[in-house]
Amino acid sequence: MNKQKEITETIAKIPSGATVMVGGFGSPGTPFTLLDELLRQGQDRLTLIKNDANEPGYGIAKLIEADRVDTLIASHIGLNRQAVGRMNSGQLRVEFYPQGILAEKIRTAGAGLFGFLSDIGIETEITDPSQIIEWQVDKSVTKRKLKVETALHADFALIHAARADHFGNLIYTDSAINFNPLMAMAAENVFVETFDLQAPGAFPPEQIHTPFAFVSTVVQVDLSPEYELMEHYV
Amino acid sequence: MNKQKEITETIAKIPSGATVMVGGFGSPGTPFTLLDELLRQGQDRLTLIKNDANEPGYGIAKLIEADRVDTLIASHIGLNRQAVGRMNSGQLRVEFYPQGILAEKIRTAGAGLFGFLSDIGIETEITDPSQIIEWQVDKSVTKRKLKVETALHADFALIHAARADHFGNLIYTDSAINFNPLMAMAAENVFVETFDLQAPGAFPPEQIHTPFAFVSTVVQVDLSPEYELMEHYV
Amino acid sequence: MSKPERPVRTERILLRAAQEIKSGLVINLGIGLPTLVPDYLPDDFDALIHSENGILGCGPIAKRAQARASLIDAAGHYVTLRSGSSCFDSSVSFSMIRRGRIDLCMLGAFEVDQSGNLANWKIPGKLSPGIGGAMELAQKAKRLIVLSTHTDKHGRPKILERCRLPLTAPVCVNRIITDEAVIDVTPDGLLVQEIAENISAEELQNHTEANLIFPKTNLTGTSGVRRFK
Amino acid sequence: MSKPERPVRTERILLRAAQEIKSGLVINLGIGLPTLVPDYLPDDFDALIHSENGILGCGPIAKRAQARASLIDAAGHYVTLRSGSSCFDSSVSFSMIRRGRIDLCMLGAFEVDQSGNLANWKIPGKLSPGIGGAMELAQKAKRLIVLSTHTDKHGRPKILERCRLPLTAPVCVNRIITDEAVIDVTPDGLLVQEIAENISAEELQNHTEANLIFPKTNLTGTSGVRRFK
Repeated sequence: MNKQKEITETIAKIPSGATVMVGGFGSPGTPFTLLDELLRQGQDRLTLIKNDANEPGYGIAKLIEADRVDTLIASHIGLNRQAVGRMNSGQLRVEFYPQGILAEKIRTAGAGLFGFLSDIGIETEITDPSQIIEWQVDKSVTKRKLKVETALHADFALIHAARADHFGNLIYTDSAINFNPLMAMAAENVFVETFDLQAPGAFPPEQIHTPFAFVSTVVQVDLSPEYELMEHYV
Repeated sequence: MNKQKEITETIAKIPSGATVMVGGFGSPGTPFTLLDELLRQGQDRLTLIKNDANEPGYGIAKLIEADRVDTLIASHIGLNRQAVGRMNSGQLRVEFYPQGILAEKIRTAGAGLFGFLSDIGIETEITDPSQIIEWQVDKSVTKRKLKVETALHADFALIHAARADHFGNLIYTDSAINFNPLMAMAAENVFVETFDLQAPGAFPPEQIHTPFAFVSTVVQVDLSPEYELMEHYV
Repeated sequence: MSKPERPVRTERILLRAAQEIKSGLVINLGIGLPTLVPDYLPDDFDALIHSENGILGCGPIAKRAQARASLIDAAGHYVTLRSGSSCFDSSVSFSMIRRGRIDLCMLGAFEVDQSGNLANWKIPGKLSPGIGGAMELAQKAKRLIVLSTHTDKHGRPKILERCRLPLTAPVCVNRIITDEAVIDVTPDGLLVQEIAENISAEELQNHTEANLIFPKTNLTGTSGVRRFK
Repeated sequence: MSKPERPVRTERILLRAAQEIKSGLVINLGIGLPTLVPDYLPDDFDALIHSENGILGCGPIAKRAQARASLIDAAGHYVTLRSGSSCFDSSVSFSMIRRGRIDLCMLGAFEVDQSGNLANWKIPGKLSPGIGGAMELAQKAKRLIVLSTHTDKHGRPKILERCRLPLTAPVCVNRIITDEAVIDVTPDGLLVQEIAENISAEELQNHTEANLIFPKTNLTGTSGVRRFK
């Protein structure tokens, strides 16, 4: 039941061509060390699912810049001009979803469900008529036009947790929670990095954000400069 | 921003005929004091949404026994023979859902969505062909048969929290979490009882289960025998 | 672990069921016989028990002095929490189930049949207290074992050719453990893996509506079939 | 609150926008002008700011010594947390939005039109960095106020008869605050509520593609319209 492993063998399980969910909204919650190891090992043709593209030189931006990413599924990549440039030049395929819809599509996979019905963006260019159903959602006589959003699955999730135990129970903090608990539920194999790895029993049961049943592997990592304040924002 | 109110005026906002979500799985998480005040005030023709019917003489069982409940939407009422008897004799209308589907229908309302696609119970008697759609949920060529489950809404939710602050931030504990955070998101008006009411700032931000934006009113209640061990189970 | 006196048929099922629980598996134990299985595990056993009302890591049933009013399992027992446990809401609990994170689930049965169909939630006109977590557990656990007496209290078979009661889930059962046998549901039918030591293969078939397959032997022989107490 | 020097047009919008923020409202402030509004609130103001990356109760932008690397708002600023704040995952954050728990949202605009349509996420062929939280905020906030300069940097109107860019959401804007006017979207069209003191009604209409309605008066008069600095 001890899920702690070395980073090299953990990341080596990810093959080229894999679909990988990556936690984080901007820097907070981004698993920088796991991503650096993925960069080092050389897997390519990746499909990444992350809210954003990080900022140039950080996190998944490094993988994009090294031509290792075919497709990025995201909500907004405005803080990464290089990724926008690659998208515009056709080097990087990007699929955008509204941020909460992206979150919910991931959660839907994590909940073992197949899709959900939403009215977000239904009258905008992001919706195709083929995605619409008419359904009676309440006791009113008329049916309502709704968009079917399907679950978003992944082979792997790379997660940054503030604290973890050896069973794989996870606690996040601050705005570094974001997509991490959702992706930890959704992906088939869930690899977690943390600075703070403890013995089971260290956390009060109702404060655990991700229960261990969802987690495959926990890697202990060191605090490196990427996790510290980004000087250009201070 | 202080949402603390007296119990009488709080429960008085619930009219007869209202749809009321009630937290709790069995006793833990059941808002016994709010329910007793609802019993005292006399509202009737209620539709209650709770996982179960509590046990005879406890919680919503008292409302059922006092003929104040028209419809109960639940998952399992096996621990309450009187409620089963009333259901069988036609005095009480009961709608059953699989437990996790009930939870998810409530969460769907809380997430501002309209429904979800599931395969649970799809080949059993709980599914009517009219609830089935065929949808292409992944990149396979064939569509998949799925059941559309619609969101479950309520005018009111009665919630038991282990701890709360005056803003309405809530923390639950043990197996008393259950449906409470989901119902707190879903209902239009959310009334919370707690033994332990604190000033804002008392709780670490990432340990709050229900952020205050979902909560209407917090009522401080006293520990009464219903919240203690049930002797017949010890 | 100390446990109350139980009927021999019950004891036999529980003893055999306990052998299915391997270290590291996430397990859900349904109401009835399954919740009693932990009594037959070694005291130091590393069981990871999920309770669908929102617990991962249930410990043994609580003694009075340990019991907390806010902490019950899905069967309504006051329980303890083991080290590394967590508590969460019902949507997370059933996400865990539907997402396939329950490695092993044990459920009781009214009826089970040769296709692995299970009926355990409703007897029309007699018993219909609701669905509870049974449908999601039956449909989504990675491995589902039914624990049941081989025949009902009137001596009638519970293992049928085809369930007659409303199904909990179709084609979901992997193994059936009774007081008379351990039977696997296979694409070819019901394969007897073990027979209780006090019973013959013929008796077993007589107590079973569905046809049983006995490995490497015929109906009256028992070679290749392990005996259990 | 101390704040950096800003252009007069910007200051005027922000000062007026700050007046919209009432105590007790849950507020979301979009990237651009809206995130600057708190600089124009009294220091002791009881604002309840939601940031869609998962914070309810953002405090002021963090000074260097206070900043935590794990704590940014949706605009990417290091922020502080006020007393009673909470942090949560993205699904809870957008549940709050879609469930209608954001009382007031302020967003920037490329274009806004007389029906209350908003375009602020994409300029085809020029700018399409993604959707972010804008669609859900625009569609679901209880009250949506657009903050924008009245004309773009080339002096062209941004308040149009009909948006030409891809919409963020249709019929979602309640009020438009610019450096020249405060305008409400009503069933009858765009109703001017306030005009900046340095501008005439005629000038305002000339800077606006859509027809403006001036209360109790005609296009050249301004009685019934409050003046603001």
